[in-house]
Amino acid sequence: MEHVAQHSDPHYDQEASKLGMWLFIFTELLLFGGLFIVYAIYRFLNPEAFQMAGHELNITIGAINTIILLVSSMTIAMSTSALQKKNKGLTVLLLEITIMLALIFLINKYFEWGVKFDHGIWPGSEHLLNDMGHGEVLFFGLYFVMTGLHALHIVIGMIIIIVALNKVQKGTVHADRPSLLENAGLYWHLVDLIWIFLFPLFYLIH
Amino acid sequence: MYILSNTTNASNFVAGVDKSFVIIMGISFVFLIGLTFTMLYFVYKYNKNKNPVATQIKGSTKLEIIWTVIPTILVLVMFYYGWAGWAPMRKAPDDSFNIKVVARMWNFTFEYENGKKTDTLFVPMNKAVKLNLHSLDVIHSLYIPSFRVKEDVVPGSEKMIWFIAQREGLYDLFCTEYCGLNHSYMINTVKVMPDQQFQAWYVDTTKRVEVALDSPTENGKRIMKNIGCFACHSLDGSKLVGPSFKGIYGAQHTVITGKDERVVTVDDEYIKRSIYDPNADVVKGFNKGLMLPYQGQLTDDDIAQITEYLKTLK
Amino acid sequence: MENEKHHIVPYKVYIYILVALIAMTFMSIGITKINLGEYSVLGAMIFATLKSILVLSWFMHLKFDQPFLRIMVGFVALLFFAVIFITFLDYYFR
Amino acid sequence: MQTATQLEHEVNYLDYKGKYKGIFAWIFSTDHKRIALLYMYSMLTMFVVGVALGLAMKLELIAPGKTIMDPQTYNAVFTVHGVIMIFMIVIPGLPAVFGNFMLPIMIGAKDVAFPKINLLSWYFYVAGALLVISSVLFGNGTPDTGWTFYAPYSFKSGTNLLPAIFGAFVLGFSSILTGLNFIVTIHRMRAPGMTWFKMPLFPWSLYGTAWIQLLATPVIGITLVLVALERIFNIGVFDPALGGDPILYQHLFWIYSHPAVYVMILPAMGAISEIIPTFSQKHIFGYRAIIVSTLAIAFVGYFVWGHHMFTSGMSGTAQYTFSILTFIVAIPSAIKVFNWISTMHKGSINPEAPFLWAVTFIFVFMIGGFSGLVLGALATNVHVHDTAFVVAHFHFIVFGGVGFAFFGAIHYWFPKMFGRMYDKVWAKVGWAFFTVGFLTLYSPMFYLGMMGMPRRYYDYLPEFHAGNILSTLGSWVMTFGLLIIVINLFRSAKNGAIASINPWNSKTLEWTVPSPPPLENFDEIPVYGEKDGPYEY
Ligand code: HEA
Ligand code: HEA
Ligand code: HEC
Ligand code: CUA
Ligand SMILES: [Cu+2]
Repeated sequence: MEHVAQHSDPHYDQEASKLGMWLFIFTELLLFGGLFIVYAIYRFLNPEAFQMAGHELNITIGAINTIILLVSSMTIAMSTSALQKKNKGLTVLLLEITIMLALIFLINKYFEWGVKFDHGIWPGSEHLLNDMGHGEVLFFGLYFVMTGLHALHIVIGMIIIIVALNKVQKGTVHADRPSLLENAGLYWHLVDLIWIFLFPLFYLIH
Repeated sequence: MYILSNTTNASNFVAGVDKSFVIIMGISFVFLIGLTFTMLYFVYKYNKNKNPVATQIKGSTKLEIIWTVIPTILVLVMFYYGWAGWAPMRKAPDDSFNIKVVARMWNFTFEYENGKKTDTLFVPMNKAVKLNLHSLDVIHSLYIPSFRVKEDVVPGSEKMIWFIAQREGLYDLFCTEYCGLNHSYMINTVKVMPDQQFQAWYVDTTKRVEVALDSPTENGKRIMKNIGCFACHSLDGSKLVGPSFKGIYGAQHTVITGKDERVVTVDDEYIKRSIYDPNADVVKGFNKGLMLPYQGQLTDDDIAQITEYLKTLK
Repeated sequence: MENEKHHIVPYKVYIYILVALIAMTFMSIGITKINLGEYSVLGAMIFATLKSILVLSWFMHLKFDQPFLRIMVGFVALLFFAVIFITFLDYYFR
Repeated sequence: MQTATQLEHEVNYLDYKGKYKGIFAWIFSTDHKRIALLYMYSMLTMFVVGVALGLAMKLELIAPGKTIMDPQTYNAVFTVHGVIMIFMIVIPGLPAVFGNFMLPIMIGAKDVAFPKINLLSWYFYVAGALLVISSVLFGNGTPDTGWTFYAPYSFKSGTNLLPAIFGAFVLGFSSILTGLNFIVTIHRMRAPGMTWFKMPLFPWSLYGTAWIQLLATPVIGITLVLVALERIFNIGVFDPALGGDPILYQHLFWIYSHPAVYVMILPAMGAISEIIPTFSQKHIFGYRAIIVSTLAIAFVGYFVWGHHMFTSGMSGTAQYTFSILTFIVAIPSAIKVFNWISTMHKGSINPEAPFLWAVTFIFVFMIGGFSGLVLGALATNVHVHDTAFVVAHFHFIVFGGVGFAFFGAIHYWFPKMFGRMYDKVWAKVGWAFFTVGFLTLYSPMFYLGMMGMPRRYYDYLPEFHAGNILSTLGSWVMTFGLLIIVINLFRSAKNGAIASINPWNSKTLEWTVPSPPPLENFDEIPVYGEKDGPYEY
C-alpha cells in the first residue's frame, strides 16, 4: 500500500506535513465553499439584479489583480524549485517578489473598496438598503464578505511567507527540510485558486 | 398502537399518516424485539462459564449480503408509505376555502375572505380548507396534531396547509417552531363545525365588532388582549420583552431615535408613534425590531382607546 | 524518502503555465464580453476550472505527488459539487 | 510480535516530570495521553453544567405553568444545554478523549503526527468553551435561540449571541485540528506491517470521523460568521426583509450539523467494536463489512441534511430525495448492529461492566435509530417534527448512543489509562440505575411527541402532564446512577487495585504496553507480522 516506515527523526516527516497542509486546504476550500453555495443560490434567485450589480465592479482592476496573483503564484512555485536546486539567493529574491505582489494586490483592493465606499456602498449602508433592490443588497453583501475573507487570507498568506523567508535566510529551511516553504507555497496557491473563481463570479457577469 | 381514539380520522390525512406509523413502527418492533432477544440469548448461552473457549468465526459474505438486502427492501417500503401519506398534502384542491393565517410573535390571527378576523380557527366540516401562511417576523410553524398537518410559517415566502376536517369538535393548534419568549403560549384552537353552522357563523359579520363595551378603557384593554400586547408588556412593572405599561402615561422615557438619545414624555402622540412605527423611537435598554408596526391592524380609534386604558395604569 | 518526490520542476515549465493562465484569463474576459446569454457563465466557469486544474497540477505539484493526494482532491471536489447539486434540488424545483 | 514489557521500568505518563511543574506540566504537555486527560477533565466540568441544566428543565416540566423558572430562563437553559452538550461534549467527546489517548498506541506510534497542534486544539476547546460561558455571565441576557440559531430569530433576539456564536466557531476549529491530526497520524504512523486492513476498528472509525470533521465543520464556521455579520452589518444574506432566505440558513446549518451527528456516533460505534470482541474473546464478525459501513455512513451522511427541514417548505423533489437518502444511511448502521450481535455468537462471553454498557448501547441505539426511521419518512415526520418525539429520538441516540459508549469505553480502558481497576460491583450497580433511569426519562417523550406536544415548550397543556411526571422521575433515577458511576471511577483512579497490563485479555496493541503507558508508549515500535492482527484470539 503505502510507506509505513517511521522516521528516525520523529519530529520531521515531510510527507506528513504536506498531507497535513493539504487537509487544511480542504477545510479552507469548504469554508469558501459555504459562501459559494450562498452565492449560487442567490444568483439563481436574482439573476438580473446580480448582472446589474456586477456592472458596478471594475473589470480592469479585477483583471490586474488576477494577473498579479497568478504571477505571484508562479514566483513562489519557482522559489521551491530554487530551494531544491540549493540556490538560496534566488529563493529569497522570489519570495520577496511574491510578498511585494501580495502587497500590491491588497493596495489595489483597498482602492477598489474605497471607491465603493465613496459611492455609498458598504454592508448595511443607507444607500444600499434604501435605494437598491434586494438582489443588489445580496450581491454587495456577498461581494464584501467573500473578497474580504479572501483579503484576510492574503494577509495570512503573507505572514506565512514572511516566516518562511526568514527561515530560509537563517538556513533552517533548506533543500532537505523544505516543508515550511512548500506549505507556504501550497497555501498561497489556495489563495490564488479561490480568486480564480471569485473573479469571474463577481466581475464577469454580464 | 398509535391510535388516538378520540381523534381518529379527524382529517383526510390521518389514515395515510397513521398507516405509515403502523408500518414503520411495526417493522421496527419486530427487529427490536428479535435482535434484543437474540443478543440476550447469546449472552446467556455463550457465557464464559458455559462456553469457555470461543469458536473463531471471521465473517460470512452470504450473511452480509442478506442483512444488507433485506433492510434495504424494508426501508424502501417505509419510504414508500411515508411518501404516499405525504404526497396528497402537497397540493390543495382548486375549490378550497381560503383562510389567511398571519403569524407574529406570539399569536396567530386568521383572516377570512369576507374580512372576518379571529384568533380561533373556525373551519367547515367535510370541505377542503386551505390555510395561506404569512409571518410578520420570524419563523413559526402551524401544527394541528389531530389533523396530522404541520408547515413552517416563513417570513418572506408563501406556504400553505390544506386539509378536510372530518369530525366536529375542538382541536389544539400549536406553534412548533421555536420563536422566542412565548413560543409555548402560541397556542390556539380549531373549531370544526358542520357546514351549515359554519356558514351561519361566517356570514354573521356583526360579531366582528363584538360586544362594544361602554367604557373606552375597558375597550382598550380588550383590544390589547386580543391582539397580544401583553405577551411583551406587563402591567405590574416587571420587564418582559418590552417595557412595562405600569405608570407609563406622562412618564419621562429615554429613547434612541436613529443614533441620538433623547428624553420624551409619553403622551398620545408618542404612544401612537410607538404603535405604528415602534422602531422610530426605541426605548433605551430594549431591542429594536422586536415590536412590529401595527399600522393597518389597529385604527386610530383603537389607539385612542388603548391610550385611554394606558392612562389608568398608575 | 526513497521515492521520487525530489522531482524539481524546471523554471521554464512554470513560465509556460503562467502564460497559459494569463491567456485563459483574457479568454474568459473575452467570452463574457460577447453576449452568449446564459452560456457566458458556463464559459467563464469552464475557464476557471481549467485554470484551477493547471494550478493544482503544476503549481501545487499534484502531478508529481502520490496518487492518493489526487484522489483526495478529486473526492473533495466531488463532495462539494454533490452538495451544491442537492441544495439546488430544493431551489430549482421550488 | 514483540511486546514492550521491557519498558516497565520507564516512568509512566502520569508521573513523568518534565520541564514544567504542577499544573503546567499538564497544560504545556504535548503528550497525547495528557492532552486526552485534559480534554476529559474540561469536558467533565462542562458536562456537570449541561446535566444540571437538563435536570432543571425536567424539574420545570414536572407540572404545567411555572415551577422553578420563567419562560425566558427556560429558553436560555435549553439553548445553553444544547450548545454545551452538542459542541462541547458529544462532538469532541470520544475522539478527543479516547481517540487522543488510544489512537497512537493502537496503531503503534509514539504520539500523534503533530503533537503541538494537538495541544493547540485543546486550547481552542477551552477558549471556545469560555466564550460560550461568557455569553451567559456577561452582557444583556443569555442566548435564547436554541442550539440551532435559526434565522431570522437569531438576528432579532436581543440576547448576547455573538460570544456564543464565536465560541461555537472556535470549538469548530478545535474539532478540525483534531481531525487533521488523526488523518495524518493514521496515514503516516501505523506500525510496520499494520496495513490498512489490519488496523483496529476504533482507529478506523476515527478516520471516518476525522474526514467529516474536516469537511463539514468549515461550513458551519462560515455560516456562523455570516450570522454574526448579519447581526453587526445587516448584510442581508439570511434576512427576509433584505431579500435573504432564512431557509438557506437552515440548509447550511444542517449541511454541517447532520454530518456532525455521525461525528458523534462513529467513534462510539468504533469503541463498541473493540469492546464486543474483547469480552467475547472472539474475532470480530465481518471486519471489512464494518469498515465499509463506517465509510459509507461518513459519505452518505453528507447528503441527508434536509430531513431536518421537511416542514420548512422545501420543494417536493428535495423532500423525497432527502427522505430516501436518509433511509439509505440507516443501512450501514443496521449492518454494524448485525455484525456486533453475530460476534457474540459462539463467543466466550465475560459480562463485565464494559460489555454491559456495550449491550445496552446496542439496545438504546436501536430504539434511537428506529425512531430516526419514523422521522425520516415524510408522512410521519410531518406529524412528529419539532415535537417531544424528536427530543426523545436524539436523546436516545446521541446520549444513549454516545453516552453509553463513553461509559463503556471508560470502563474498558480505565485500567490502561490509570493503571488501576475500579470496583466491578459498583460499576454494575451504577449501570443498572442509569439504564433504568434513562429509559424512564426518555421513553415517555416518544408518547408525548406522538400526542403532539411540541418541543422547546416551557409550558404545556394538562393532557401532557402524566408523561412529563414520569420523565422527570426518570431523570432523578438516572442522576443517581451517574453519581455512583462517577464516584466509583474517581475513587478507583487513586485507590483501586493495581491493574495488570492486559486485564481483559485483548489483542489490540494498547494492551501490550504497561498500564499506565510510559511517556512515549513504545520503547521499540512494534512490528506486525503476517499472522498478527487486532482480533486474532
Ligand atoms: C448521534 C447522533 C444521531 C444519529 C446517529 C442519528 C441517526 C439518525 N437520525 Fe437523527 N437526529 C439527531 C442525532 C442523531 N441521529 C439529532 C441531535 C437530531 C435533532 C436535532 C435538532 O433538531 O435539534 C436528530 C433529528 C433527526 C431528524 C429530524 C427530525 C425533525 O426535526 O423533524 C431525522 C429525520 O429524518 C433523523 C433521522 C435519523 C436517522 C434515519 C438516523 C439513522 O442513522 C439511524 C440508523 C439506525 C438504525 C436504523 C437502527 C439499527 C438498525 C438495525 C437494528 C437493523 C434493522 C434496520 C432496519 C430494518 C432498517 N434524525
Ligand atoms: C449529548 C447530548 C445531550 C445530553 C447528554 C443531554 C442530557 C439531558 N437532556 Fe438534553 N438536549 C440536547 C442534548 C443532550 N441532552 C440537545 C441538543 C437538546 C436540544 C436543545 C435545543 O432545543 O436547542 C436537548 C434538549 C433537552 C430537552 C428539551 C427542551 C425542550 O425542547 O423543551 C430536555 C427536556 O427535558 C432535555 C433534558 C435532558 C436531561 C434531563 C439530560 C441530562 O440531565 C441527563 C444526564 C446525563 C447523563 C447522566 C450522562 C450522559 C453521559 C454522556 C453524554 C457521556 C459523558 C462524556 C464525557 C464526560 C466526556 N434536553
Ligand atoms: C414582540 C413583542 C411586542 C409586542 C407583541 C408588543 N410590543 Fe410594544 N414594545 C416592545 C418592545 C421590545 C418595545 C421597546 C422598544 C421600542 O420602543 O421599540 C416596545 C415599546 C412599546 C411602547 C413604548 C413604551 C415606552 O415605555 O416608551 C408602547 C407604547 C408599546 N410598545 C405599545 C404596544 C402595544 C399597544 C402593543 C399591542 C398592540 C404592543 N406594544 C405589542 C415589544 C412588543
Ligand atoms: Cu411561534 Cu413558536
Ligand atoms: Cu440529521
